[in-house]
Amino acid sequence: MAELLQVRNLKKYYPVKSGVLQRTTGYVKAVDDVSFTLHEGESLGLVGESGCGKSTLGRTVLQLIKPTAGEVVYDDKNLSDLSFREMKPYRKELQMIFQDPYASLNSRKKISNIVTEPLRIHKISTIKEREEKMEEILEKVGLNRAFADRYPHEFSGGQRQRIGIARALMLNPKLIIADEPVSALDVSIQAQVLNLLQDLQEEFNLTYLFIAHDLSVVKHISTRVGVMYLGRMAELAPKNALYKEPLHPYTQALMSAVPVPNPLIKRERIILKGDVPSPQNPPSGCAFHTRCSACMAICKEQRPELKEVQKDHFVACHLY
Amino acid sequence: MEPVIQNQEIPSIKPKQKAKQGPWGMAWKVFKKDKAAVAGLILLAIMMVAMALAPFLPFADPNEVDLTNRLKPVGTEGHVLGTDHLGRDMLSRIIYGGRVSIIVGIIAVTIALVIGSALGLIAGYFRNFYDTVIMRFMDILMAFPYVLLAIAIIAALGPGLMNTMIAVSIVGIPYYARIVRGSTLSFREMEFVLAERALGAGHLHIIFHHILPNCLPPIIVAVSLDVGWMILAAAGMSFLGLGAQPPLAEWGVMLSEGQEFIRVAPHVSLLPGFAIFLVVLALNLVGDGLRDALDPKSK
Amino acid sequence: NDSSSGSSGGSAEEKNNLIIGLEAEPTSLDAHQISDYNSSRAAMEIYDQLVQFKDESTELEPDLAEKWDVSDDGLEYTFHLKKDVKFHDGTPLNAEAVKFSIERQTDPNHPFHDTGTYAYAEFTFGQVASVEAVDEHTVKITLTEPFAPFLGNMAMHAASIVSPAAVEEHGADFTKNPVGTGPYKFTSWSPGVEIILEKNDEYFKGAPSVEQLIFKPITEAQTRLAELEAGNIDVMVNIPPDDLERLRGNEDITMNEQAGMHVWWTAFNTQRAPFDNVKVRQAVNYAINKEAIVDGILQGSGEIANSPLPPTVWGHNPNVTNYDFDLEKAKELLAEAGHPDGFKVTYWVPESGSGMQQPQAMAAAIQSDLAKIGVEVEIQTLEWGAYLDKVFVPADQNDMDMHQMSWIGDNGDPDNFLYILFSGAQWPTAGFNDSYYKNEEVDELLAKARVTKDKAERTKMYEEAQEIIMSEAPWIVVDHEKQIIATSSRVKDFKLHPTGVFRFANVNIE
Amino acid sequence: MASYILRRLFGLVPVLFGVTVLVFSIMHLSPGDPAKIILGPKATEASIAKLNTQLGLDQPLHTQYITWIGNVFQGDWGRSIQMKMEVLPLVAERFTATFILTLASIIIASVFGIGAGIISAYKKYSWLDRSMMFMVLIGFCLPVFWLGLLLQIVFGLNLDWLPISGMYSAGQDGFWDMIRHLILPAIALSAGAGAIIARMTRSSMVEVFSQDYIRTARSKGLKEKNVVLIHALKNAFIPVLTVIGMQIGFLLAGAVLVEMVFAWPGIGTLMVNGILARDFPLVQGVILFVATTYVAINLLIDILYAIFDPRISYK
Amino acid sequence: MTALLEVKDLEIKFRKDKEMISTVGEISFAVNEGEMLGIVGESGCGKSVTSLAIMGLLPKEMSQIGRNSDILFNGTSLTKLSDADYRRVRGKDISMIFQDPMTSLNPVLTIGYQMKEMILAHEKVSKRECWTRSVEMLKKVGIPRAEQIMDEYPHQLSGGMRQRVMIAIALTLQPKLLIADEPTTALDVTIQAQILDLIKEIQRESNTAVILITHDLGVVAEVCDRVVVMYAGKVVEEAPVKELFVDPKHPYTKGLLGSMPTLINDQNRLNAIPGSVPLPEEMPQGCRFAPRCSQAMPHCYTAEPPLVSLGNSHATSCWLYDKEEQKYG
Ligand SMILES: Nc1ncnc2c1ncn2[C@@H]1O[C@H](COP(=O)(O)OP(=O)(O)OP(=O)(O)O)[C@@H](O)[C@H]1O
Ligand SMILES: Nc1ncnc2c1ncn2[C@@H]1O[C@H](COP(=O)(O)OP(=O)(O)OP(=O)(O)O)[C@@H](O)[C@H]1O
Ligand SMILES: [Mg+2]
Ligand SMILES: [Mg+2]
Repeated sequence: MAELLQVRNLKKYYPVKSGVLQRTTGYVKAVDDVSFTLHEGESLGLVGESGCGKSTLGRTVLQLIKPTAGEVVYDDKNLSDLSFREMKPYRKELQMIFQDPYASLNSRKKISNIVTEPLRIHKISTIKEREEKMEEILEKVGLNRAFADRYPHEFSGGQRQRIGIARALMLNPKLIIADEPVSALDVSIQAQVLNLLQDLQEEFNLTYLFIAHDLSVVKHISTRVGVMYLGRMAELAPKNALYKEPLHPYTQALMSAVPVPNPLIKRERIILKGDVPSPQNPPSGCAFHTRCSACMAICKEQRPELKEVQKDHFVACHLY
Repeated sequence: MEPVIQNQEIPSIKPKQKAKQGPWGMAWKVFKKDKAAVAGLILLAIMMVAMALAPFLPFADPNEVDLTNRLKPVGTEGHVLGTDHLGRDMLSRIIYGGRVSIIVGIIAVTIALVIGSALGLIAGYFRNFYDTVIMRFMDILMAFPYVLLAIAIIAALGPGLMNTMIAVSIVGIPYYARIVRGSTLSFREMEFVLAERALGAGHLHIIFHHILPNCLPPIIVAVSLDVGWMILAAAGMSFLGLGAQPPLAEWGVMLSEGQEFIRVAPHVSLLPGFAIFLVVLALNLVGDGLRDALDPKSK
Repeated sequence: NDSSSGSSGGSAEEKNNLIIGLEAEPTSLDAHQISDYNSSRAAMEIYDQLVQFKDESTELEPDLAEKWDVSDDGLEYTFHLKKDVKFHDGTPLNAEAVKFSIERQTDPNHPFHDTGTYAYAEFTFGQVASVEAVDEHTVKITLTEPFAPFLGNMAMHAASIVSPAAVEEHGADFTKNPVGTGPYKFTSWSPGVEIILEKNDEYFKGAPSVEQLIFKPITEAQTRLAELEAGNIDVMVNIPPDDLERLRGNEDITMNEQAGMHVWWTAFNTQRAPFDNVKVRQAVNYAINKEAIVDGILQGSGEIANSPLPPTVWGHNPNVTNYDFDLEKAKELLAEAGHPDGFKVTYWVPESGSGMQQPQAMAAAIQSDLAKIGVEVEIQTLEWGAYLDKVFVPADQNDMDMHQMSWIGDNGDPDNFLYILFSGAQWPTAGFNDSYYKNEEVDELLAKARVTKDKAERTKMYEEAQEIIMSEAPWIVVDHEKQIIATSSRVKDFKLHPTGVFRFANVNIE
Repeated sequence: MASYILRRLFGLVPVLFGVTVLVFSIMHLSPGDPAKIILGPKATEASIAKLNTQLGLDQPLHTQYITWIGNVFQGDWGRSIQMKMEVLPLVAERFTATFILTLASIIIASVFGIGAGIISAYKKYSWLDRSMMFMVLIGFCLPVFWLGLLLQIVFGLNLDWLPISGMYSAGQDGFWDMIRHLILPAIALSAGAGAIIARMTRSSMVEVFSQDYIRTARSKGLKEKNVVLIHALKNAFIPVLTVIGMQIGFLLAGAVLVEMVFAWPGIGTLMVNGILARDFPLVQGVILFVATTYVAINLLIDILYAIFDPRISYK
Repeated sequence: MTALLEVKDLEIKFRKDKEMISTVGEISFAVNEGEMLGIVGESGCGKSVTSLAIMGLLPKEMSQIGRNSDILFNGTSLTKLSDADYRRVRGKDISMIFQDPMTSLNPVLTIGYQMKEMILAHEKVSKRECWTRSVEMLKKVGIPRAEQIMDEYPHQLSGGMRQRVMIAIALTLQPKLLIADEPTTALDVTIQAQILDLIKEIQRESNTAVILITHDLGVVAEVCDRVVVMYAGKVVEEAPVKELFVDPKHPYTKGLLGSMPTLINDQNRLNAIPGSVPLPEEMPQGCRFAPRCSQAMPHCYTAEPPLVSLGNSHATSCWLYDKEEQKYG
């Protein structure tokens, strides 16, 4: 598969200000040296607990937030070097679906307005063509075109998420970054949206960077999965390899914590001690060592690099 | 490929199927249901019509001085609402005064609103340097006693309605800037704004099409009170002797002139006061109704 | 501590004091720096002058000076001071103190010149060439030119004699630590609250009977009125005209009225069309119903004027051309002047101002009157400070057609009205001739009257001048404001003075 | 916290600097000449020029500003042109009166406003709520000078319960005497602010009543009194506090009208007369005083936030 | 076992414009002493309002309980209690944990205050004792540094900690019934596992009955004894937990199970239930699930199915299982 986008050593540090003059005294290392490649047509799932930097990663890739360091290479261009204006043509190809189906639609705009907005912004096609395109796409995502004259609040969460998806599809993008697109939805609706995303991927040969915190969802939709912990990639592997044999102790704990809807299966659960540490001052060495049951002396001092321990299976842990 | 959703959803939208309507048409539909707001609108409409048509209606000349008929009480024959200290007919002065006062209120609020909102939007949206500079300047204006600001402006430009209006509207600017900046700061972090940026929308587009409309509700509430406030502030200026030019009837001037006769003829100041109250009341009712009506959720 | 005295105030307790409600806060108690009524009313009981006005008139009588001589050329005035008069601080009154008091104001090199700003120095001592202390009790003042009204000036507040020792001690703060020789001495001043004066038991004309004078600034007329009616203040100034009637019917209150040395007018710009035409000016004069203004708006608190010089000042001519209300005549004159259908003019009016009475209401009345003869008047209002700036400009810069103004004579001399207001030499910015009136004959009469010693002769000249002026109608002269002071009825022997200054030395309280 | 306060104090410098520049420019650039006003229409040109030199007004504007601001820093605020007194002690004394009046009215406005707001919010959409909000509108619309005169006539003159005007009875200066004098003007001044506070309290309380933690508090079996006055009010108070802060500024400046009506010896009349007489040092001094107080009060309010809202930490 | 709480024909109506619209329609279920009952269902199906109705906390001016409805607690009817009596039940006999620990604690009051007021509202005890009991409780739910945390504010704690505090508060007075309304939805999986463990442990220890409301069937499977499945304001199925997962009866329950991606089995496509939950004001006639049901019969669109007992304390409300209906069908 061809490489579509490369992320190299991406970092995003949010400054923390304090002191009399509000000098920057520290940083929240929301994304700390993350690299990966996206291949055309694949979907890379990204999981991790709340606050580990998933959204920040997604947003920096799209240059919605300027990265502190690192490169995002697309179409042989480093996107981070582009200005706000120069970035505009690329935005047609790189789209985003947001986590919150309520907040991501302007509640004062009609659906027709929201969905045709991308065409208007890029000054593509006539008003009539826009209407046609809108109807076509609405149909694709399973919305009746009679809905076009309504406001977002008249829709259920699942329907709104479809509207968000429709908006992202309007410009025929190549890559869609989906930031927890189903987290706010009920299971039955979640299933509809996941199916829809899969269908669309097939039809348009889309590439997904799919962010979620639910391992089962990620497993369902992705071909490869990355596990993040405190701004770093802990493990990155093809789906089957990862779920069959998770290597990182964190991935193992995460998997065992997912409740399984089958009361007959009694699993050995790894219950992690304590909370996720603050990203403002992450533990030294391996960020996970404070909660890790296999913690060794070296873990507290040295930060493990992401290594390829099996084919295409990367892990950042001193155990390997 | 097939749409994922089957037709079952469609029957459920039937009852809502309606003719295409602009947002204002929709707003009107909601507005109509709010009895208080409609009452306010009717009150406002009656006043507006009376004022607009005043020259064609059989009112006395508001400026005709009749020193032999001074300070006649309410109910005097020929002067339903009595006369003022120059024997002018109160009823027609209230009507003609309203024309001026309401325009003063509206223009003053508009100036404050436009400038204040623009500054608030810039400060809130672009933050950093713009925010610091603009809000510091707003702080300066706010820390500056408003009465002085107004007097000074009037002293500089000369008294008269126009300048009073400018003076009181400048006083209002920082308040609108604050309100709008606050809303802007919170909306600019909302995902729908982020979504616009992800689509490649420019700053102006985002500001005018997405942030500003969302700032409307607090603005509407503020405006509905401030029109009254501006009229009262102008009255305060008149009390200090810096208001409209005589013999122009203007509620603020009438109110402050009238207080000299509070013992002998209270109606001279009471009536314009009451008129101001009616306008504030009506605007408030309409403002609250409008705020709800413009919210697509309130249906 | 008990607060029951609060609302019932001082008078109920029958303390031997007087509470005076002033219109505004006095700005200074230093007689030399006074430029407004409120200050002079609060301060003048602290001081004496060499000469003083008689009660209820502008005739002069001795005060600190026992007697005085004037040289034949009218250039040298020699004053013989009373002996054994002491300032409140115990220092003696002597010739040096008089010299000090005058030179402090006039001599920029005087060591205490920079202890204040002297608004009236120029007016009062403009003709003074030198002051000489001949001996302990004799002062000789030399003038640069003969000047008949000079003696009257010596009765004014700027001519008060202050204690040099006190000025030396307090410097610029003398203004709030005033020391003079007067019937009352200064006790305390809490700004915005009150000024308290106490009787001077050693007063050389005998101690007054009222123990204490308390001056309170109460800006709002209705408030001042309420305080008076509640019995909390004993003396009230500036009564709103419409409340006069009620007060007159109140037994607890005595009304004291007297025509003042005041005149209120509307000036025409006589150098500009259309008011450069005498007929137009006369026509407008006939169109004004002064009676309605005085009876209606002023509720009788003014007296209809027929000459710029008030009847209370000697030299007043009651027989000048009279512009009684007559619309027909007005229209006729207007037609004769070539304006049968009237014209349009601007009328400038201040928001307020000392002596301006009810500027806006009066303007509205005049506007309404003129509308009846087809003259369309557009009123323009200005705040007082800016207004003065607008009015007093050279004739070629003046773009006003009509404007209001008023004048209060200080020294009781007709010169103080007529020369200043109508002499061609007094066009702004040199002086106060705000209508840019110029008449050779009048100029000559007024200039001559200034240097003539004989009063009868002067009277004749002034009468003649008034006649000419009134026939040419550079003004609409409307009224002379009456001084109306309300006192609580327990105040006895209170006498008004045409200069507007209060005199409490002879007042008694029941 | 200390460092926060320090930082905020730093932040005040440009604001106050801006205020001085603004007041200086406004005063000096508006038409009108103090010498002419003091000397009156009778003044000659020469004497006006002389006085201008004496007052230093013949210097170029920037020189005048630098001289003035330099002196202010050294504690010399100049001498009032009109009042002839030193500005600093004069303004300080008069300002105390204004401050007392403002404080009393903001207390009255807050007590009544917050009380009415709570009741209205708790009984949302009831007739009580509606009539309360109607009263609030009336309060908002009452011109202070008019209300002031009315109070004087009714409570001072006719009923004779309270003194009509002034801060003290003639020749006295007792504390209780002052309090009695304070009541009417404070009420007159508080009407508008009270109305605004009431509205803000209502909307803020309505918002808080819909929050999850109110439900939690009720689920614990707390008495309604505790739910409303502790759980709800403490949260709703924060936006109300902002409004109170803004109103203090407004009252400080707006006290002018009430002070004139009640002959209250505050900065009001001083300021208005000062402006009208172009008394530059006096007006500049008054403004500097008021502005400093305003920013200080707002600083204080920001610090109060931290007390009411522990989430705001000024570390 | 005796039923601790019995909900009988509970109908809840909300005011919409001028009408009262029924959001929860005549549901019945019971909770036994010491039992953990799970209530599952999609968002908006009425789980929370049902629990609020039990607590007597429905907004009075906006809502109303059906005339035939009754809620019996230990045999006494809660719906007939006066406000003051109801207040005494809340917190003491029945207490509740809410969904979002971030918003359910008062942000401006200390943890200590929020714990102590609970005790003081129901018992006359000294401040000291309040404090000791609170600290003890905090320790019991596994909060480190309990003494210090008493003086801290909610924002200083992480989400998991806050939820522990909520649990501690709810359990302070050892209520007989604990209602946990989606107590872990807002938390991460690793923290969710901790909290569920805690609830389970406490329930076992103190024999408190628990109603666990959730939309996650996985959670139910892991901790509950019995399950009630709700759909659009109705109970559609009720069964012991194993029964339900092994042999779900109602098409909705089946659909739900089919919609879930799981770690265990690999499906290429999920079996999504088409359509979405109807709005309360647009409730379909007959079976509320019929419009989305693949097995719907004409009859389903007109008549509401009764709750049919299938033995083994398994019951469902579907015409497919109604004996009578099958006979005719
Ligand atoms: N604008 C910002 N300024 C400062 N810190 C931020 C900002 N945005 C995010 N952070 C911090 O960066 C870290 C990562 O945030 P991010 O939103 O990327 O996490 P996430 O993995 O998407 O979490 P969630 O699952 O809750 O969405 C968090 O600790 C967050 O507090
Ligand atoms: N205060 C209220 N006013 C009007 N309707 C309400 C109110 N509270 C709840 N409802 C309605 O009652 C229905 C049930 O809501 P409820 O909160 O019980 O759902 P839920 O099952 O708890 O959903 P979730 O999983 O989202 O918490 C919803 O349709 C909701 O719209
Ligand atoms: Mg995120
Ligand atoms: Mg719920």
